[in-house]
Amino acid sequence: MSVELCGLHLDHPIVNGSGTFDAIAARRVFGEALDREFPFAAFVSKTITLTSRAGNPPPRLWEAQAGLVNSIGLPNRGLRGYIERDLPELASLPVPLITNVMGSTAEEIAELLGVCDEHEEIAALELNVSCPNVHTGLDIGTDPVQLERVVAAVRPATTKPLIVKLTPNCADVGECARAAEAGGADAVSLINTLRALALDPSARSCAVAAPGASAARAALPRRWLGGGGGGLSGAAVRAIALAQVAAVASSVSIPVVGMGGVQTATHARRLLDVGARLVAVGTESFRDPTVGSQIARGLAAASAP
Amino acid sequence: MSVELCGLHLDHPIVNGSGTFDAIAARRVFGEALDREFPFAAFVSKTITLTSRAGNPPPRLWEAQAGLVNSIGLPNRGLRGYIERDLPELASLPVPLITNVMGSTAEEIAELLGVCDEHEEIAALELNVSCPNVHTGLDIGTDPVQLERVVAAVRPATTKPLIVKLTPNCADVGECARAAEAGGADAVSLINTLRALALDPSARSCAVAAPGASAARAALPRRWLGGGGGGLSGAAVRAIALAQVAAVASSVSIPVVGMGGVQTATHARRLLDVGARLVAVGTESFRDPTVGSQIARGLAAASAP
Amino acid sequence: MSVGKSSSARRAPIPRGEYPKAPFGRRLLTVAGNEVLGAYRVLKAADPKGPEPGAGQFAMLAGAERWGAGEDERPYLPRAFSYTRWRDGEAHFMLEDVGPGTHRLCELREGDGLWLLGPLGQGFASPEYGRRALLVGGGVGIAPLAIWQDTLDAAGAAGANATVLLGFRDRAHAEGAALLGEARLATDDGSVGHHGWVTDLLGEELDRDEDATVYACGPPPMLEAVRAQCAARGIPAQLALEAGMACGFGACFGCVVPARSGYLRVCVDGPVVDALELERV
Amino acid sequence: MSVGKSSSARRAPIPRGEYPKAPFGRRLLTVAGNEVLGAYRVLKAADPKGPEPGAGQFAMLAGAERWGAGEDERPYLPRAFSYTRWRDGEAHFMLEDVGPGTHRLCELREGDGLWLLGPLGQGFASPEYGRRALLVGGGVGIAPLAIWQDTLDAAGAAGANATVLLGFRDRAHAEGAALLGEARLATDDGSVGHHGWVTDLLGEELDRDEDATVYACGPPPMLEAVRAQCAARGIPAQLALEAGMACGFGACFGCVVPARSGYLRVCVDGPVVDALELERV
Ligand SMILES: Cc1cc2nc3c(=O)[nH]c(=O)nc-3n(C[C@H](O)[C@H](O)[C@H](O)COP(=O)(O)OP(=O)(O)OC[C@H]3O[C@@H](n4cnc5c(N)ncnc54)[C@H](O)[C@@H]3O)c2cc1C
Ligand SMILES: Cc1cc2nc3c(=O)[nH]c(=O)nc-3n(C[C@H](O)[C@H](O)[C@H](O)COP(=O)(O)OP(=O)(O)OC[C@H]3O[C@@H](n4cnc5c(N)ncnc54)[C@H](O)[C@@H]3O)c2cc1C
Ligand SMILES: Cc1cc2nc3c(=O)[nH]c(=O)nc-3n(C[C@H](O)[C@H](O)[C@H](O)COP(=O)(O)O)c2cc1C
Ligand SMILES: Cc1cc2nc3c(=O)[nH]c(=O)nc-3n(C[C@H](O)[C@H](O)[C@H](O)COP(=O)(O)O)c2cc1C
Ligand code: FES
Ligand code: FES
Repeated sequence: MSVELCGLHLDHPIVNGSGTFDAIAARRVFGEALDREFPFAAFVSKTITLTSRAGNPPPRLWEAQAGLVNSIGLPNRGLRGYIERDLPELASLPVPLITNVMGSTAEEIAELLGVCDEHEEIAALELNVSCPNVHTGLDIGTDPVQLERVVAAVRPATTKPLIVKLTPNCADVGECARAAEAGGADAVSLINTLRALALDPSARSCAVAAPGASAARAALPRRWLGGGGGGLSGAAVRAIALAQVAAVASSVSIPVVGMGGVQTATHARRLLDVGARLVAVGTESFRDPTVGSQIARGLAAASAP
Repeated sequence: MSVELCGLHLDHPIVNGSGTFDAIAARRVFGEALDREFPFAAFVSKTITLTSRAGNPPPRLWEAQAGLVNSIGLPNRGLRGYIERDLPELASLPVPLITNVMGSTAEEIAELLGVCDEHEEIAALELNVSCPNVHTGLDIGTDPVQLERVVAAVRPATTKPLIVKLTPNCADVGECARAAEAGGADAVSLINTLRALALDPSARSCAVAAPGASAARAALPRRWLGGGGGGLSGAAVRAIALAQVAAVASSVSIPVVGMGGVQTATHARRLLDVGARLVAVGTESFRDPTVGSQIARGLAAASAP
Repeated sequence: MSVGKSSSARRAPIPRGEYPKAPFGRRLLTVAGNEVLGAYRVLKAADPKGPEPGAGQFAMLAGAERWGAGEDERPYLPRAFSYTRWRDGEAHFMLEDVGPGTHRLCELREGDGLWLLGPLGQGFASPEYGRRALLVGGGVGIAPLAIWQDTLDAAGAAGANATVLLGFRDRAHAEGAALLGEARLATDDGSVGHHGWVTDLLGEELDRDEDATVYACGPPPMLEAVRAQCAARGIPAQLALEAGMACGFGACFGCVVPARSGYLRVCVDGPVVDALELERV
Repeated sequence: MSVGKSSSARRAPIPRGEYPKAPFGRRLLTVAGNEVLGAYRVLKAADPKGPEPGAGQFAMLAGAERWGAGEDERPYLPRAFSYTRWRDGEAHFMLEDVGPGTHRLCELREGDGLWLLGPLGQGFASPEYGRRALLVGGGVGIAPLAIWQDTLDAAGAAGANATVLLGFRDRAHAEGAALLGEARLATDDGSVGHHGWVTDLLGEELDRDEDATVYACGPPPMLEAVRAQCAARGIPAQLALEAGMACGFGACFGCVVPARSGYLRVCVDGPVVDALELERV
């Protein structure tokens, strides 16, 4: 089941979703077994930004129907901290490293890509475009025109394979994928989490079923997540992810990394069937950190002659 | 718990989602009890188009994770059949009738609204804008500019309250709601189903995990639904619906009809809490046709002094 | 032409289109038993408030617990099952474990809760005047034939003591035949009865006596063979169809099958339809 | 200042940061028992392959069946529980039924399957030289104190025969105290022991003898009171924190609490933290 992505040769098609596996923490928790039985064919870092971020205040998690709403807020040490402190540890993983970055302007992104480009420990780059544009406020990834422009502007900053991680919160994800391809992306990945919301279950309801609209709006109920809104992942999004991955795979000729709600080899197989080259596992790793290997083995067993 | 929507006085805030309850069929099945214990405070018809539609070939249903993917394809008798055959029956329901219509051009929509406008049995109109524009192919509802233009163009065709049913498959549903409001909508409703996909579980996988991309794309796997893609509804979409309804309620000053994954009074309450005036129940009625009344009673009990 | 059955005067014929209405809303029943029957199970639930169903009608069932569970968080929606028997306020269903929903129902134990909405749909109607009833079932499709046989026998109509032809995969499945009275059997593997299809038996039976109304339920290829044979001979047939369902009461438009007049909703226009309505199954 | 406990030579002190590593991957255990303990339950599972946990460590648990079920399709993710005891390859957990996940675990019966990932996190560390151990627990937060008491007693360290102060809502909850040895109790309703807070008892105890290291676990307001009292007196305290968790092994960054140094992940930087790390709980 070995597979190739933009020149990277991988043992199998299963990687982790960015931000859903911390290999450094996992080494502390599981020891050498982590490296010996590393569950992914490549390791995708969490999203790195230029300057460090603390992330959102807690609570950061809400358990939804067969899914998880998170509002983590991309905590990270910032580019420099990542390069100096995380990279040496990640470089010793038994698999290639894909570094995920995010910036709110083309300049920021170019700097992130440019610095990473100098480090041969990094095999490929993933660009998270679910980031509000500082000028428009809209996520860069939602508008195909803007997306193509940004990708084209930052593309020269690295010669490493560049994967653009699309946002699913858009009108036509196939068009966004085409924009990324036109801008020079070597691959696209999807889906990121879907915008979702949770209210504090303990807060008393404050809307009044009154004829006037204003009353209800005056007193907005307490949001559960410290960050306000959140993003939905896990089993609940699987059918949506399959549709988006299929739409993208039939829209572009660059490879596609598909993800969203994958729990079993069957789910991974379906994403491959609609045209994904690799499959990423996110939330399901929370339920079992070795599920990546189990899925990879399941795929191999099913495709054995 | 009585509530007012654009001049309609309703006994409680629970209505049905368009296309998820056929009052005429239900009368045949349940007899007089249906009218006696009608579960909704208003009845929303399924989507009516200018000419009749047979709907999509079966299978039309796929059970997803805590959700349902449907590809019904809007079967209906067409405007004339609706007016002549359904309207007399629907007019005798014990609650006001909201007729849901869809067209792929402003002219078509204006005709639908105009004809309905002549029938006083119809209390209000709901315009489903999850319909591909015949020229662009994109759903009318996904592009705020186009949406405002269409709503403004059709608005004069009726003096009845006009509810625009937004599509959730867009980049910024708040902006779409503002567009509908600017175009002259009296209210907006959401969410409609989220684009999703299901593959035939019995079909053997045909993608080859080969380095070449073209192989995988050559042989697309068999899609389960006769209509190809489908739309996800039910519990799985609840957290997404809550986010979209909250975003819309804080974007417009016209009333909002919220729906998506509502199964209990608590779920309905959350939508009211983020600013919905009414709540619609769709998929959950399939599990129990009287759930609408149960939710209405639950809301009333919780808000009783 | 020999008429093996006594065609006594018809009492209480069951016309089309007059079936009991379902109480509005699903109701919570208590499981009274769940018995193994070869490869199948017979689930019995006390339904004191339920109207007696018409033969061929069905119900939407869901376990009161663990419906929404399992590897894929399925089953989520209720599932459709033909009534296979009605005994003094007790509804019986014949189950084949083919997926998460039937699996869960097969696990129910006495005392467990069961949600039921029903009786639903259009059932079987009495044979046309002068015709005998000929029941043809395949696999778990024999379920509605049992209650139909009960009805015909009780009504003492032309259909009483109807000839019954049943087809199964193998011996374990053929044990399901015990639900009906005397029957001619066919099995795919020849382990019981005729080695081959139940529609072979139907052909013989019709060769012997064409004056019959055929009542059939089973997998689509079997139903199509029945339809084609009956059409070729001009024999009336009532077919009990299946389709994936979400609601069972006409709300979702999900359960359609193509018919001459367009798509039919199996749950409200069927499940029993006149074979003439279909171009093919 | 009277030292009530014999402070014999310390054997096998348990330093910070050296806790058993978890086997990689969750493992399927068999439930060995599930016993009522007043308002709580003690769930016992055979864990023959599991390493002996350090006191204060926890595990992520999920039922092998019906996890993904229930009214809201919850529980979906595993839940965190402190080891409350370890007996010859059997892990014990003390449960309070507060929601769908704990409810499901409370329902498990002997022989049922239980998924476990663990032991996880940083546990308790031996008292500083010359200090006695003072255990303070509130509600189900007493769970990790029991295994810590076992450890201290077995090590015969300064902490052996530690003073134990436990607070509960009422009599039914106070029955949980049976998990630990002799203890002073407080209840909110005064039905057992001191009528008031366990932190009142802590104040008395520290007035009597300040030479202690405090080990505390319980609801946030209790922990904050413990932190504040200890900080005011300059007494070392180790607090076992809680937070909503998705993974338990540092993957999701969901379980953070604010600390002086920024956010800590309770699952990998805790659950036991030095009170000095926190500005407030
Ligand atoms: C009117 C009527 C009467 C019936 N009477 C009986 C009866 O008496 N006894 C009996 O045993 N059965 C009966 N059935 C069939 C029964 O309803 C189905 O076997 C049952 O719904 C299967 O559910 P499941 O969860 O066990 O299996 P499913 O997993 O739902 O599988 C059943 C079939 O559905 C398809 N499928 C697979 N996955 C999905 C999915 N995710 N979403 C949608 N479809 C999928 C496949 O084709 C599969 O073979 C009847 C059906 C109808 C319509
Ligand atoms: C390190 C550690 C050790 C622990 N040790 C023990 C122990 O020994 N014994 C014990 O009984 N408990 C222990 N707990 C607490 C235990 O993990 C929780 O009680 C459990 O996770 C609750 O799950 P639930 O499904 O029963 O309840 P939930 O419904 O998850 O409710 C628990 C709390 O979560 C919040 N909540 C409600 N709904 C949601 C939602 N949809 N998504 C997210 N949050 C929600 C509310 O604040 C609620 O009060 C420990 C926790 C940690 C972190
Ligand atoms: C807790 C959590 C944190 C995440 N953090 C990131 C992140 O830092 N960068 C990113 O691009 N995606 C992030 N994601 C999105 C995942 O990589 C993945 O796209 C999404 O969860 C869908 O896959 P899943 O359903 O398998 O989890 C995160 C998801 C979760 C649940
Ligand atoms: C089977 C089915 C048919 C539907 N048909 C229509 C329709 O005709 N017109 C429409 O505007 N929405 C239609 N919808 C969308 C629902 O009205 C509703 O917006 C959506 O299902 C979300 O609510 P729910 O999660 O409560 O089902 C349909 C939904 C389902 C499940
Ligand atoms: S099952 Fe819903 S219409 Fe037939
Ligand atoms: S629970 Fe996931 S990081 Fe702590």
